[in-house]
Amino acid sequence: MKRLMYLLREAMRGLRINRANTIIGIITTAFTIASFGVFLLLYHNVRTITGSLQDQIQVIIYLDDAITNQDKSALELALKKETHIESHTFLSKEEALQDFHQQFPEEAYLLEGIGDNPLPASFIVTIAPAPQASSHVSTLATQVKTLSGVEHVRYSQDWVERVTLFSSYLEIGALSVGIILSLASVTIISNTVRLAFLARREEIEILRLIGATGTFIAIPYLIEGAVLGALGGGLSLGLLRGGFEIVRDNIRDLSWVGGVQASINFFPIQMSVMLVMAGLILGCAGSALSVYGWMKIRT
Amino acid sequence: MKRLMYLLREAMRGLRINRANTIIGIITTAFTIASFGVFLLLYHNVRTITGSLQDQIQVIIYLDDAITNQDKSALELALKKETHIESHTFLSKEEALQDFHQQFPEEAYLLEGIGDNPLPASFIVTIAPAPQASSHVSTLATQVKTLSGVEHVRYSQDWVERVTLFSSYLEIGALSVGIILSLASVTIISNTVRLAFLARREEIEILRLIGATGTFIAIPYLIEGAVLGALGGGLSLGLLRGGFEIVRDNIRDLSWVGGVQASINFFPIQMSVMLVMAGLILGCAGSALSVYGWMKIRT
Amino acid sequence: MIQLFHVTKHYEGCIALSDLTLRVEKGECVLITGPSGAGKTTLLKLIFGAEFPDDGQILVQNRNIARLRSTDIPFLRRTMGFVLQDFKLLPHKTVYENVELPLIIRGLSSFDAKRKVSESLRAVGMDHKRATNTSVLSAGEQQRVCIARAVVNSPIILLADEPTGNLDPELTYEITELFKAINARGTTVMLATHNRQVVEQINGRMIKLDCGRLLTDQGTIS
Amino acid sequence: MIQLFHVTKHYEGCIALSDLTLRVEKGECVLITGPSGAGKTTLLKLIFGAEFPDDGQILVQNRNIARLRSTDIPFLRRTMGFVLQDFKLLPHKTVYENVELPLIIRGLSSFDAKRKVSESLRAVGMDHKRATNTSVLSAGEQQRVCIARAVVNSPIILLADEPTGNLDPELTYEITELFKAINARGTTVMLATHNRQVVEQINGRMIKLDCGRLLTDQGTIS
Ligand SMILES: Nc1ncnc2c1ncn2[C@@H]1O[C@H](COP(=O)(O)OP(=O)(O)OP(=O)(O)O)[C@@H](O)[C@H]1O
Ligand SMILES: Nc1ncnc2c1ncn2[C@@H]1O[C@H](COP(=O)(O)OP(=O)(O)OP(=O)(O)O)[C@@H](O)[C@H]1O
Ligand SMILES: [Mg+2]
Ligand SMILES: [Mg+2]
Repeated sequence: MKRLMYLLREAMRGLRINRANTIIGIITTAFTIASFGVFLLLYHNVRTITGSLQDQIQVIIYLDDAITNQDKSALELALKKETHIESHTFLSKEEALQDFHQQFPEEAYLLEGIGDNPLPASFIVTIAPAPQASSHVSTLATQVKTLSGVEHVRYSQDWVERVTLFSSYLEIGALSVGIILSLASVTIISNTVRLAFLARREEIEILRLIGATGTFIAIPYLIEGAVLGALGGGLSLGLLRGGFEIVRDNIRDLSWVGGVQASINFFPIQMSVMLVMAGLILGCAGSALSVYGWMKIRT
Repeated sequence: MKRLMYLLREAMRGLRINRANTIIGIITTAFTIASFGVFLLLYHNVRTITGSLQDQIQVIIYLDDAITNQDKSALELALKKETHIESHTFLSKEEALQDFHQQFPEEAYLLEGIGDNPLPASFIVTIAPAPQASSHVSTLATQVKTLSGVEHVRYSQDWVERVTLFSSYLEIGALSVGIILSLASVTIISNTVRLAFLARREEIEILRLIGATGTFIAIPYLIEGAVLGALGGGLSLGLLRGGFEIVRDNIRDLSWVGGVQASINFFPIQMSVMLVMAGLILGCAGSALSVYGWMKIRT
Repeated sequence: MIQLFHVTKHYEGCIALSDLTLRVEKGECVLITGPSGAGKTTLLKLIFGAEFPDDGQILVQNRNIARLRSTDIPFLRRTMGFVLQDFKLLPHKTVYENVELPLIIRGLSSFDAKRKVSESLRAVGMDHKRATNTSVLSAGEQQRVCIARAVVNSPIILLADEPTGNLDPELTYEITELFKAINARGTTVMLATHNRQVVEQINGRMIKLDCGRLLTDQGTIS
Repeated sequence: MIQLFHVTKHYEGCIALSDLTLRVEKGECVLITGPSGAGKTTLLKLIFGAEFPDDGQILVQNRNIARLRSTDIPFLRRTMGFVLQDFKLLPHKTVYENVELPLIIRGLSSFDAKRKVSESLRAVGMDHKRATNTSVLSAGEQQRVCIARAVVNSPIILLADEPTGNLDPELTYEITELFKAINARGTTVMLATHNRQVVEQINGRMIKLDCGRLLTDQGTIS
């Protein structure tokens, strides 16, 4: 009991006395975790965005104005049989014209002079999200093209590939940055604790002389490291949240990426907790590293 | 001479002995300056990009197909007289069709069925870049609309305002972030030096007892701070450069923002030097803060 | 109790102890004298496990210090008391907390601890300063707190390095009497000193070192 | 040379010096004795400007220490030598560098410095360890380096606090002779000590403190 009390009191005293050190530790930890967090946040959001984009891979099949009802049913049947297709909707010539007016009100004059509706009817086909989605798209396109009554098939091959590529780039990027920054965190915290250590080198020597075991000496430092790391993690969460809100507000104000804004989200609560836990564990690990490293040198 | 040598040797010894401290100091300084640098870099590039975008504010005046040559010359004369206009070019119906085919090859079928060329001839007017450019645009548009032979005037009012707004947002953002991070830099370096100080507290006390003046004691720490800050600044420059190259490569690979990539640039050399100098000065200031702050307390 | 066989300890460019053989029985009181830099502190540090010999064997309570695992050293130290020449008190703690620390490390109950700490502080005449920070004490006061800390847990072996260097003759007399009393209770005492008064007052076995060599070893248990 | 008028120094919960009036002439050698905690160190620290009195005036070389600007204190200190009870040597420097430091601070030329450092190291018998780091020295050796550092620049006033606490009788004799020689050259010496041998050997004016009060002040310049 008395021993436990002593160890806890020592840890708190350490944090209080080396206030400068403590603050530096927390700030550096926060900055490191935050830099990692920025990547995580970016990754998190790009994942959800590309996810929702991949949900929307579409193939548009424009129909000949002169298509027979029979050909149309045959085409619809073929689409229904295709397993990679999630859904398909029919867009008549009139609906297409309405759509055009809605989407491009400024360009509507283009079609004004022309008496006839020049827009074709179409099937809009949504591909089921899958790892190989882009290849399914291209095979489907070539198949459908040969059917009678189909005037034109449109899909954006590169765009699909680009999204997939970007997503995988980001995955690799986030992973490598994550590893590097974790190492940096451990190093920084370990250095911070080592400094606390150097400042109290004599104290430790004295404790050893009195007969304290390594564990007894180390525990306050481990607690210190954990508290430091956790506070750093918490602060980084605050920084990230603040930065995130600013970015989101700006994006909303400018409504540049109109379609995207709805899906920019902060971490879910579990991930936030994990970030703080990560700080705690990194802090503890950093402490352990320098405490035990240091004790090994000394008798 | 001997004194100078001593002071320099002491500064170097300080950096060497407190290696952990030194490294932390450099890293934290580097991170802080780099975070500021990211904003500066962003600001620098957005400035140049919005600058070049503002160069390209255009008003398109669509002409009636039945415009008389007289009306056309009158219009052209009016445009020539307008001072805010940088240049204007005439685009005939045929050229408009060619342009459309080139820019939207996929949508070209839209115009195929129609015998007549539905696209109007137009004047493309470039507005001179100016702070009030967007208001000039709207006044010009309303003026021109009333002229005979003009069918339609198109310009993107919001878009222009948006760019101006974003640019000013960024300016405020960069400034406030810059100030905050400069303070953070000074604090961190000052704390780092204070730690070096605490570790050598006894040495300083001894020097005072022997009769060393405050200046004599402070100089090695000031040199240390300056070296730390300069190295931190240099490292941050390296970090920024590395990060910048990665971002640029990715942007180029994905060619998402095709038009923009050419204008993304790193700092010019003078700005890089200034960044390192900023580190040096911040380091020195941080040192001075903690050295003199500490000496005031003690006799 | 304590046995050294042909112990040698070099430091960079100087020999602190050379080929020292020594045997101290349980309950003995041994004085170590010799000029400055003779190796007295080194000898005590070797017995305490704070330094390791380059050569030779050291047995303390039948355990070979040189072969002891580093995790066992703390437990050996808990049976010994040590008064260091440079005090080594924790500077941010009070007199009371410093003397209490060896007991906390041993996990003693709070009630027992209180009594023992007060007792040993009274024995060195520092009870009135129990709440003072050790860093502001005078040298003699620090030395006495050090002695209180060394004896608080009734150690089996008490090692004291120049324990009266900063004390006036009256206090030196009292402290020497304290050491004699502790020795009389069965504790093995080894005491390095320059002080003639202490030597005369204890009047027991005296070892004389010079330049790391055993010069003389006079007298046995009185 | 040194004058104290009704000087009082309190610390939290204890009076270190109370209403002390004292006058030391140029070239005098004054011994300060008294039990542990009497205020000897405090008295010397006040004269050195390392502490400030709560009350009263202190004149050193006709300057009022209590009123001195803090930027002037270093220059006053350069005329004094101080042997501290806890040594205060720079731990990461060699013996030679430590003794040289007061000369570097005064901006002495390298050639002069070398001669002076060697001289004073020889005087305390530490010339053979000039390249050793001070942190690994034995206590007596550290004390001697401290003395060498205090006398290296032929100070006008020499303050020594228990300078022989860790030295054997032979060295104590030699160091005491060194102090006497320095005093004979005109330096004012104030020496706090518990050591009877030193008191007898110097045989000069002796001030006795107890609990911060001046108890006796016997003898004048011999
Ligand atoms: N860590 C070390 N490195 C190098 N030399 C050392 C070290 N420790 C001690 N010495 C040297 O070993 C010799 C013996 O030192 P020791 O401390 O045992 O002397 P001592 O008898 O206690 O002297 P004193 O009476 O002055 O305390 C000294 O010359 C000292 O300089
Ligand atoms: N900074 C301080 N804060 C509080 N008390 C102090 C401080 N410095 C000294 N004292 C107290 O003042 C008293 C006188 O101390 P001083 O060091 O002058 O004694 P001394 O005569 O030198 O004793 P010794 O012979 O043990 O060295 C002591 O009781 C000491 O505890
Ligand atoms: Mg010794
Ligand atoms: Mg004293």
